[in-house]
Amino acid sequence: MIDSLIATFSKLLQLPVLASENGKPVDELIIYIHWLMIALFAGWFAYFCYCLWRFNSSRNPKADHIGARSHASSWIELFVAGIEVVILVGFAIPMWTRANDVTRLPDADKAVKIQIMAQQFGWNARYAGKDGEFGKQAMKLVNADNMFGVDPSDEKSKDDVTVYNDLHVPVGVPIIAYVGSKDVIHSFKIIAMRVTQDAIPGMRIPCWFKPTKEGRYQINCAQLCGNGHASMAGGYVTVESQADYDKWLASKAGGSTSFE
Amino acid sequence: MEIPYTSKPRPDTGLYNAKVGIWLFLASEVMLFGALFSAYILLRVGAGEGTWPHGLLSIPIGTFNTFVLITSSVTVVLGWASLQVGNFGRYKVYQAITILCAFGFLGIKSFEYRDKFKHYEVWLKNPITVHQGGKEVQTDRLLGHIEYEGHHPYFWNTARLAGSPEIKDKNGKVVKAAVARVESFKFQPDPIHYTMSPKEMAHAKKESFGHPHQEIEIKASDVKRLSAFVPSHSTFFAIYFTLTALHGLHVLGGAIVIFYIWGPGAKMWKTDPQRYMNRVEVSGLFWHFVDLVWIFLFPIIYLL
Amino acid sequence: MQASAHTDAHAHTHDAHHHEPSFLQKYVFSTDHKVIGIQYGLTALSFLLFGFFLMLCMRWQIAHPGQPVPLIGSLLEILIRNTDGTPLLAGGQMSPDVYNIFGAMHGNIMVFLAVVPLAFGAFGNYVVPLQIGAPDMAFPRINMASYQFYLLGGLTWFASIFIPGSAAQAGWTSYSPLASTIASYGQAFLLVGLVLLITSSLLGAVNFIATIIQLRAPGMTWMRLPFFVWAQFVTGFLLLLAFPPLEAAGVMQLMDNLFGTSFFLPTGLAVGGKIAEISGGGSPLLWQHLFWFLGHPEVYVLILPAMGVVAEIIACNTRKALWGYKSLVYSVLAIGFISFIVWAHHMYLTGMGTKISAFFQTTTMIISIPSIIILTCLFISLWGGSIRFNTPMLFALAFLPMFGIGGLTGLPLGFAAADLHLHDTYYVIAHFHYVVAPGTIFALFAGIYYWFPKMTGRMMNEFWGKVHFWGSFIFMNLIFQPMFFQGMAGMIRRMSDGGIQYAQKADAKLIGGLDKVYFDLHTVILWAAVGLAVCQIPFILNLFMSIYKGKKVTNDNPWEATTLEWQTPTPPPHGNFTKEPTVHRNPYDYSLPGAAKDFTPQNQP
Amino acid sequence: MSDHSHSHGEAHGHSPEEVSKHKKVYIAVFIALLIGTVVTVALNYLHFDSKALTIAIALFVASIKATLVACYFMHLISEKKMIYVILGFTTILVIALMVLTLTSYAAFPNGTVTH
Ligand code: HEA
Ligand code: HEA
Ligand code: CUA
Ligand SMILES: [Cu+2]
Repeated sequence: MIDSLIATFSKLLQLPVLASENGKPVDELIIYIHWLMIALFAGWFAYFCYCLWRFNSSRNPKADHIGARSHASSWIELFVAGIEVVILVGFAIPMWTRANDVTRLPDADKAVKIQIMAQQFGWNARYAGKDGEFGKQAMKLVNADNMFGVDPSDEKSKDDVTVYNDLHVPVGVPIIAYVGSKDVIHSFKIIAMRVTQDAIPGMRIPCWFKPTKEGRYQINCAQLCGNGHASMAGGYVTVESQADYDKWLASKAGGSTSFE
Repeated sequence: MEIPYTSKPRPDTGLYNAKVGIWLFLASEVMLFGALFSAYILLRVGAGEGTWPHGLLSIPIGTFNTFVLITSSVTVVLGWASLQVGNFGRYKVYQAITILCAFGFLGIKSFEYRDKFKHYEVWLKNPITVHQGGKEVQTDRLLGHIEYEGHHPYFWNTARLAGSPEIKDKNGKVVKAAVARVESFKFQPDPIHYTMSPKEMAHAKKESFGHPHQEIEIKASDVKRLSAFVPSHSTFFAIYFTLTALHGLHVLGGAIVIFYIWGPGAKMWKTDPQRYMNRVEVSGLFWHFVDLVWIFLFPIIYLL
Repeated sequence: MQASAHTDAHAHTHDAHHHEPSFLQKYVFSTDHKVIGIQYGLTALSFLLFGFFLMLCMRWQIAHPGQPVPLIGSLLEILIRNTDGTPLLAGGQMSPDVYNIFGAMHGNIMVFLAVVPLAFGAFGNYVVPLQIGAPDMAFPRINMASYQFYLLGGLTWFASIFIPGSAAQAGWTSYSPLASTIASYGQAFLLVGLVLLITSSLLGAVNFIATIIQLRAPGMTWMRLPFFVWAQFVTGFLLLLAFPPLEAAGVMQLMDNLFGTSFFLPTGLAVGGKIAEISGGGSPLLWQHLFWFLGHPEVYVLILPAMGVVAEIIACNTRKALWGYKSLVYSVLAIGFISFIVWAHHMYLTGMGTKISAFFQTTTMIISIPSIIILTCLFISLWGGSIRFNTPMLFALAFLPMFGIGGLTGLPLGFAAADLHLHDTYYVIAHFHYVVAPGTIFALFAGIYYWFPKMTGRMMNEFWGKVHFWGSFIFMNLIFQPMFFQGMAGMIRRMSDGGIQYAQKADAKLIGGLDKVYFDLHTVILWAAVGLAVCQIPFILNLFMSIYKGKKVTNDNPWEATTLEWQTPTPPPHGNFTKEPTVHRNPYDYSLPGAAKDFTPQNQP
Repeated sequence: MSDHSHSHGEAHGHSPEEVSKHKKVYIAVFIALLIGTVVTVALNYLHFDSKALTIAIALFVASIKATLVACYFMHLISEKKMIYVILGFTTILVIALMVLTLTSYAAFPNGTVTH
């Protein structure tokens, strides 16, 4: 019952396709809040229209100095100050646990880790490769040929994989993306995955998602990043089976991307 | 109707208008400097190991300037107190000292600024060996002074070494003359570097005391980065210059107002003494605030 | 107090002591709060129109990507140039740069040059001293300087559009490093203008607060202040204390842009494939914190005066007291205070940790409670009234549900988890435009229709007023309602092509591309915006024609209101009141039982 | 808003004795400020091993000096209630600005890297 209500509402509100597990609480939260909003609005709006009709100066030529009074007023006051506060704050608290669900990182050992480095106007990504571990990185190694600042002498970096605008991830596995940028602020967003994380230069911030549907998705940039912001739409994520993913990863040679 | 309470206090608040005005203004100033101090803390806490310069400002000069500002602050209140008992002459003398102190402060500050503009840090591509604190040290970062064709140049940076071509406008008129390329320059390294701890720095200074500067020749092609102690040198100098310049502007503004009230505006003492006293008080409040900001500025940028 | 004839005579003898003021003294360099208020008003309205014009160009571009802007495209091509002198609108088409420039300027102009000066500078200046029974502002010359700084700042921004490389293009939020990486002095102009505007609003705020504290007429106790004055009082504090951090940030960004510092630029920045030649070590997030520390209180600067105007008009036109005056006052104070500690709800997606975002979610929810109380009080005020549906009242009434929609849609944004999906989409655009456009702008229209007779002695035309109202009401909703759906579907804001590249690239196998309907809505919005523009014509004509041709008011108090501004001669002379008024009663003593008329002015014993 | 004879507003409201008493206070504060400055600078030359201690001492002395200036030179010690209210709010807000900004940096999730 609730589920079908939610599904209907999701359509009504025009929520886009959902293809991740972490996105479910996000959508539910949006839907619950909109129920609340619509209920509040409908109630007040009905009252509002009634007032305009009932207390029109031709229908009610003599105003009452105080208006709503005695029982009615104290009731309304109680209703307002009480119920609305309770709904909002009472609503808010369970939501924070949800917010936690959405942003709390999954166990890094069981997840696929990707480093994202945004640039004007595309997405670089770096995978840890077969050994599952990234090679050492340092700011001072960053240069035009080595934008991730990878230490080439580190054994672990030998099998790391870097790609541009073409990401692959396995289905049903949590993905942790460490998002950074080399020039201006971008925002890493895959709408159907309900994942968004600002890419801030000088920082690398983790976010996560767990895809549930195989297919190809667009990566959008959700932060104004210059005149190519609208066309920064060339990045894709392919969600595929674990086997396909492993094959893809193996097919990629190691190394690191350069600037441009 | 005339505007009330310009000189007498309003009975229920106990305040005259300008007093309310100045305190509101100061409240906003608190937020302004508060934001800059927050920025200072953040940049400082976030600075990587060995990247935050310290010990490059002259503490004796800073201390002296602190005394100057404190003195000016006390003369302001003393001047105002003299007016309270109707002693206009005394007031004149005290405020004259205030104004002198203000300009003294600014003079000393500009002298300090000038000194910074021709003091350099150079980052080298490869480490070299220099005397530091009585011993030979290998380093790729040096502080010191440049000598080029007999001058100590101001404001040089990496780009300056490469020179720049002549720039002409559409009609072929030269708008900017060509600047010659620098092949190499003389450099007198300081015995210290801010990557040292305060103790090491003090030690190095002591050790090198009395020794003449050694002079080295640096090839422009060996320079990775060159910067005078200007705002773009580092976030330290950025916030140092921003904070002190903003503070300096406040000193200047305050001094001009106090001077106006002291000189051309003094006629009001005859016509409306109460209002005149209010003006002195209000300008004094501003002045103390400027002093108060310096009380925090001095330790955080000179000492820490 | 209603005898104008007597007052005129008095005003004349009073004036005779002084020289007859010259035109310049009277209208340009005036220190009279009423003249300054009108200066503010006309300048702000012009900027409002200009901001709207920029947006019309943008909406055209979104609905018709790649096509030249009709009518004025070639003019813009001449006026707006690149750093190298080539036109930025080749063939009259808006390039993405121009879209970003117009977007940034629309946001900045609307907020800082149109709505704040209109709501605070114009109405505040004109009405507040009158309502508290003061002869003028506490510091008239500072008041004049405040307007002049505003004008100068505004002109700086306006001029920046025509410099080589044109104006700022990093959004009204000017996020670093983007704002420091664009090769044009536009951003520097923006920042210099901003410092001038901050100076202006600082002077204004000091003046307003000091005036309200010091110059209240005898008997005008705090709890007898009209609600509008309270709203302006709190607004003054917001401006006074929230703006300086932005000023500090602006100065720092100016240093970054002009002197090569790295306040907001991190180490290792590499723009356009090259490692930037800077010291690094700064923090892009620092800019965001300082910006939003202003940014959030600023949005309440936009709404509180509007609520004040609406409250006045509702009390007058329901012919009854505002319900819950005290709750209104405490709520507005609470909003003022809490608005300083919610700012990071604009920054959830920067990835800050759960604890700190929980804090900001809590405060965000808490601050919506006083807003709800204010709205509820206004709603309940309708009960038992005798409602007159004149033009100001229509606009004031429309404000309520419009603000309701805008405010309610703020709630999902206030939760970090829901904001994850909605951040930086058209949902946010729709949210805040519902509050500022059909919200604040309607309230300001209401105020103009309401106080016009006081300023000029003539009424504005009711019929054209109603045409203006219904047209604006319908088209505003047609513009902003579809944006909720677009945003919910995932359409991202600040897209120079309206997001079309998402759809084009959507090959059959791609999941989650945007449906065509959402792009068709662009066309609906465009024509609704054109409709909105057309509906402003009757307003502009009405405004200017009524100054000369409007129906003359028959007395000083045409709306039969209780507050003090209506107890002065019309228009009020220099010095406002002929003799100092004494206040004896609450601000909204309408329909007092036993009173002779259905309104009892505050200065009536 | 109790109004004692102390108010600075009233015209020539101060008897000469009172004023000379005030002057003594000003001079005392002046000397205290000088001493405070000397102490901070001197301590700085001692080079404590703990950086935190150095910072704490310097800021502590600076706060005392600032308090003296605010209380006596700016007469905050005997100011009207309205001024206290304004400054009280300002203080809260400036602290909020600093504390919230700084803590939000500290609160990034595990795995965040800042250069
Ligand atoms: C005047 C302007 C204004 C106002 C008043 C508000 C009010 C609120 N805003 Fe809004 N906001 C903006 C202007 C404003 N906002 C702007 C300009 C932006 C975008 C900036 C940018 O990024 O460029 C923004 C963005 C913004 C965000 C960031 C979104 C994002 O970028 O991801 C958030 C998040 O929390 C938010 C929340 C809120 C909340 C909770 C309120 C609350 O205060 C609202 C409280 C009100 C209510 C809850 C309504 C109550 C009414 C009823 C109960 C009755 C209803 C019934 C009838 C009317 C019939 N706003
Ligand atoms: C107070 C603030 C304010 C106001 C009132 C408005 C009003 C409007 N805004 Fe704007 N808007 C912003 C603040 C505001 N906006 C901000 C901050 C942004 C974000 C910018 C960014 O991304 O950085 C934005 C962005 C924004 C966008 C998103 C662009 C994008 O992301 O790509 C859009 C899109 O449609 C839009 C549309 C409109 C429209 C149609 C109006 C209409 O409601 C306009 C209504 C105006 C009128 C009807 C004019 C009335 C004029 C008169 C009556 C003149 C009278 C004159 C005389 C008498 C001389 N705005
Ligand atoms: Cu990258 Cu927008
Ligand atoms: Cu906000």
